[in-house]
Amino acid sequence: MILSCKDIHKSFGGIKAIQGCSFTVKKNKITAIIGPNGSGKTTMFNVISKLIDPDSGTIEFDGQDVTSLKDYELSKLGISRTFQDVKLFQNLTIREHLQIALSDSDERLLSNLFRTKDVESEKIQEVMEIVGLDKPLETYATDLSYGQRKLLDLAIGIAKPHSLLMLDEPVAGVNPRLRDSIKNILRELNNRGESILLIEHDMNFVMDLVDHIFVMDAGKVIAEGSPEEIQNDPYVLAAYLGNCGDEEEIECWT
Amino acid sequence: MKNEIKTSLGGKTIALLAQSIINGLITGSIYALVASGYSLIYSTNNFMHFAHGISVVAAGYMVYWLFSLVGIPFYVTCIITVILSAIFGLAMYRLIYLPLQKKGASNVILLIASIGILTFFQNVIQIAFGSGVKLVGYIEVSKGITFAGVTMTLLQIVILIISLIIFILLYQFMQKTKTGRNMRAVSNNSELASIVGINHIRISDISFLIGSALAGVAGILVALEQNLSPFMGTNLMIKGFTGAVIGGINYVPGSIVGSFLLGMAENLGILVLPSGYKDAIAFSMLFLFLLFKPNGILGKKEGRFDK
Amino acid sequence: MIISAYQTHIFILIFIYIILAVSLNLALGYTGLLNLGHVAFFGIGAYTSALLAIEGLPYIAAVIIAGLFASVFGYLLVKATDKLKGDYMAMATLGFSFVVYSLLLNLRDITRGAMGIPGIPKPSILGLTIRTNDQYLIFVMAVCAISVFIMYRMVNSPFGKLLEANRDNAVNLRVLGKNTFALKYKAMMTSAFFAGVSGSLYAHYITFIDPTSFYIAELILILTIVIVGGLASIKGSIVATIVIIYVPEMLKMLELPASVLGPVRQALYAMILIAILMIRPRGIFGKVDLE
Amino acid sequence: MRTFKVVIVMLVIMGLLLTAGCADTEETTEDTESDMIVVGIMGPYTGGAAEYGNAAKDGAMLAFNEANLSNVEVVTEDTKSETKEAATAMNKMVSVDNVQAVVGDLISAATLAAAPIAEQNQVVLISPASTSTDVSTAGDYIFRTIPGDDGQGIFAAQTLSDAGYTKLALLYTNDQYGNGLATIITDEFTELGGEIVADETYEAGSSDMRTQLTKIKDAEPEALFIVSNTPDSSVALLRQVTEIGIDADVYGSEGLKVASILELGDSVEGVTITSVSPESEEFKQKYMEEYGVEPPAFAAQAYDGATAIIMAIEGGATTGEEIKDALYEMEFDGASGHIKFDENGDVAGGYVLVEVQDGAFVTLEE
Repeated sequence: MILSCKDIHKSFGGIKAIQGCSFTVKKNKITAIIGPNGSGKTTMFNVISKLIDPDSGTIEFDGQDVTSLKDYELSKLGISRTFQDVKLFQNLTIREHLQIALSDSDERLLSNLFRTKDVESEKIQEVMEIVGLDKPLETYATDLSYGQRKLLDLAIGIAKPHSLLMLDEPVAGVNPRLRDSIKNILRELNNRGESILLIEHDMNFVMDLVDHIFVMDAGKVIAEGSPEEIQNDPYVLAAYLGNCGDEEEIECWT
Repeated sequence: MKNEIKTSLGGKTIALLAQSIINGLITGSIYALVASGYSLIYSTNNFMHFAHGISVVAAGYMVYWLFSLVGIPFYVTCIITVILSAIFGLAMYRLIYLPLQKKGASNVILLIASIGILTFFQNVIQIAFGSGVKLVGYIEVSKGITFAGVTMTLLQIVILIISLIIFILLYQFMQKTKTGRNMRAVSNNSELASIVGINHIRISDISFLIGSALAGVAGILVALEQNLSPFMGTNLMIKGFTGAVIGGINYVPGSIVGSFLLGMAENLGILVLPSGYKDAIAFSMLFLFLLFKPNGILGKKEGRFDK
Repeated sequence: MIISAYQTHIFILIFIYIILAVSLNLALGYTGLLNLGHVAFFGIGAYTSALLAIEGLPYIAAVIIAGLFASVFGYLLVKATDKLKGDYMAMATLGFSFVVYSLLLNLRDITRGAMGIPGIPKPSILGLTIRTNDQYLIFVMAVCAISVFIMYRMVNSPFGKLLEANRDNAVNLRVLGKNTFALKYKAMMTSAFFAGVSGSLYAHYITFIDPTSFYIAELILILTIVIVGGLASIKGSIVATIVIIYVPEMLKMLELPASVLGPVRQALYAMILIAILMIRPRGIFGKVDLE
Repeated sequence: MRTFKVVIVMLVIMGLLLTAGCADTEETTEDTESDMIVVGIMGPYTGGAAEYGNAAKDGAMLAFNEANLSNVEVVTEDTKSETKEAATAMNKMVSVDNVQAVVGDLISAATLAAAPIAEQNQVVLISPASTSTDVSTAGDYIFRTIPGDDGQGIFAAQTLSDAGYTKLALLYTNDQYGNGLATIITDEFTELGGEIVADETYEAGSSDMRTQLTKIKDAEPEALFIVSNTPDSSVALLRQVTEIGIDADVYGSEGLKVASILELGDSVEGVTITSVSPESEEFKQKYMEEYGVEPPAFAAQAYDGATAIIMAIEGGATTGEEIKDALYEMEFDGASGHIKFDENGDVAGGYVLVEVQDGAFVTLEE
């Protein structure tokens, strides 16, 4: 067990975004949260990474209660995450992005004044190879295509020291070829022993990739289980898939 | 006899307090006239149009020129001034701000450009009219009307009434007309507004037209109530801006309320503090409001990062 | 000396303003803090240093305390405005400038209020007293070189890249485990420190200061320098300082009728400023945009 | 590497500017070879105090045009009432134009900022308007043709006390001039047995003093003394004195003596100004002939400052040092009164009361 959330509540003004959400993520497994838009998946992600403070509930990471930590403190403990809408640092190069992700000493002002910056090049090469981003390291983030930015974001997530990798819709808006290669990257990472938690609303993408699925709707977990169990869960089907007519059941979530 | 009327109130008399409240209202109405146009422009364009101050001054000088020098009847002068002010504001937008925006200039650049415009016209006015103080002289200076221990001139009463009428009209316009609703839509969420097909440039045009016309009205009243000097724009702008922020810079009725509050706070504040602190009171309010209530009293919630 | 006293004077001002502009660019351009309170740091530095030196403190101590005192205010300002979005941060820091100005004006027991502080002693370093302007020029040049070098190293170090990352996307940086608040206050404190130092250089050069020297006109000047030079460009700030300080001086060489000389020059200056912005809306060397 | 390039770029630009600057100085050295003596005039020609600045400039120009010396050239510089601009203008005139003497600045702060430069370069600086007591001790080369704050303050307090007032209200601009003068009046007036019942300030250039005036009205003073040095504030506050309905007699300092206030008509009738001794009739005539208006404040003082320099030059002085020495020796009846500089470069000056009567400034006979 690497992460467990218990009874998380969060509302914005009058809108209850999360209403008593609990789930756990196991070590060395790929876990997915699925659910329709507006079901609170991304909010839940933001709560876990502490960008948003929950109104109530507890979050445990690696056996430690992290509910009251700040976002960057939690991140330092070993959570790495990406965003659905990739927002990189527009005016930095690929190399600088990865250096920021890898470095743990760059926050010191004085000791950095006279340091040369090229120290992490081996690790940078390694990550670039994992994600297969074939671009010169001096390329600015603004000069990358959408797909390349998705890859760079993934590379940053991998490069950052972590024990849990959280991916918010890693294949949203990318072409099928890139989608497959991202799927392979995730498999490869999992084989190396990574624990991954991802959000996805495309069921097809997760079915043959993940070990465990949580289904969210209206701020609650309504079902969980292996991909097969979820696919055959009559409750999920009846309550959600059923509403969309017979064909294109899954697509209607997008 | 005089001593009988006075009732002690913490060392101050009620008459003093009442007069200060009235003073605050008069000051506030001038601030509000500047602030309303300013915040109208800010709410739809999201940059600080400091040259708004020069619109007010230019309008004042226009009155001086047309009425006092050329001799055009006063009411005709007023109408011409308001129209020319509106065109002046539109010209600033079309000739300076819009081309800059099209070239991708950020809001800070626009702020600097607006200061450039302010400086330029201040000096043009000085070249044209000289550095001396000008008086329009439409109304003879005389002792105000005293009522229940409070003194006010007729002009000040007129100014208060005119500001009220304008604010009501402005509010009606923003709430009831299609253009007004579109303007509010842009100020709420300009991206969404452009998705639903609201032409942002047209809205900006209109906000500059109306905002600057308001500046024109402010200029006329300032010219009558105070006097004109080429460099008064900066001061007016700072106070108008402060009032707008206090009330909610993004919301016109808010900025009007804020301006009155500022006028009151300044004038009541120096009853207690030495009068040298008048500006300090205004600026401290500006600072504290931004720290603790950045959206002002009535403004929409957007000043802080959501957490 | 090979250059005239006037040139010396202009160069001294240029070097002082280079420190001021580059330090503002550190906060505004590199870190993305829309700080319009920089002129307040400048004033705090000038007053602190002047008052301490008049009290008899050695110059070196006075200038360092001036810088540190300004940076304490830098910390407080970041702390206070941390939660504010761009435009609102700009307005709040502008308010801070105004408040500091009002305080300089009204705390008469300390600052002599509007009377200003005349007769600020010229600096004396390790027994060497700077008497002439030529000596002062060498002194400010050295201080300027050291200050700009430190800030240049800073923005090009890994720490500097974090500042730029913070400007571009603070949320992303936090989930990468970086304490963005700490970054911001470190940047602001450094920025304020150098602003304080340049304030001290200014006070001991002109030898007379009063609150009006640290008000809107000055704020507009340094903001203009940074914007015209380009955000996040030290080179830009340096070049723009030279341009912006020199243009009005060049205009003094124009033969104008005495009656309109002041306003015509200023109007021309404003036109040149707008023209530069029209031609290069991101400043001379700017690549970066703020939201 | 990039720092290096930046420094190179910087040095190249500076080098270019430097040559331009040197070229300028060479030209002026040629001028001096042909025995031209350059005299400067500086003051605020833009900004809130511009009206006074222009008046002083006109006054000084009048003197130079009259004297029409073939070996004197006049340059003017705008200082915008800013200390840095004053220092810059002074430096520019000293080294580019090679001036030997300067008439200026008006605002004390600006004069104090320019003074060290004048002193160091041995250039005479004569201010027609800076009344701060700090100016007395600013240096040997620093003169003024207007008496300091203490003189006017003592005179004002004396006048008010002699007129039988015991309750005085003060309203003054929150700057060097206002604070300086108000302090002296307060000290002196209380010493003479009077009482300051209200002590109010306003920001220079602001135009809303109603609450200050309301407080004053409430304090029920017998007389109100106003210290103002920006015309827009002067006009605004005199107007508001009437509107608020203050019964006290209104007095004011030098700065109120500006043409703009006369436009207020009846409401300024009877306002009494403690003015440095009036400009001579002769000067008044000349000024009106030339500029079509009555000489505003500081015009006569600037005229006298210029005259003193002209007299020194006519007496054979060519350098700043010689002019300075000549100034300490000279004594003459100028447009603003008897001019004799004491060891601080100050003039004793006489004061008179000027009252607004029938829309004009009328000097009251002692």
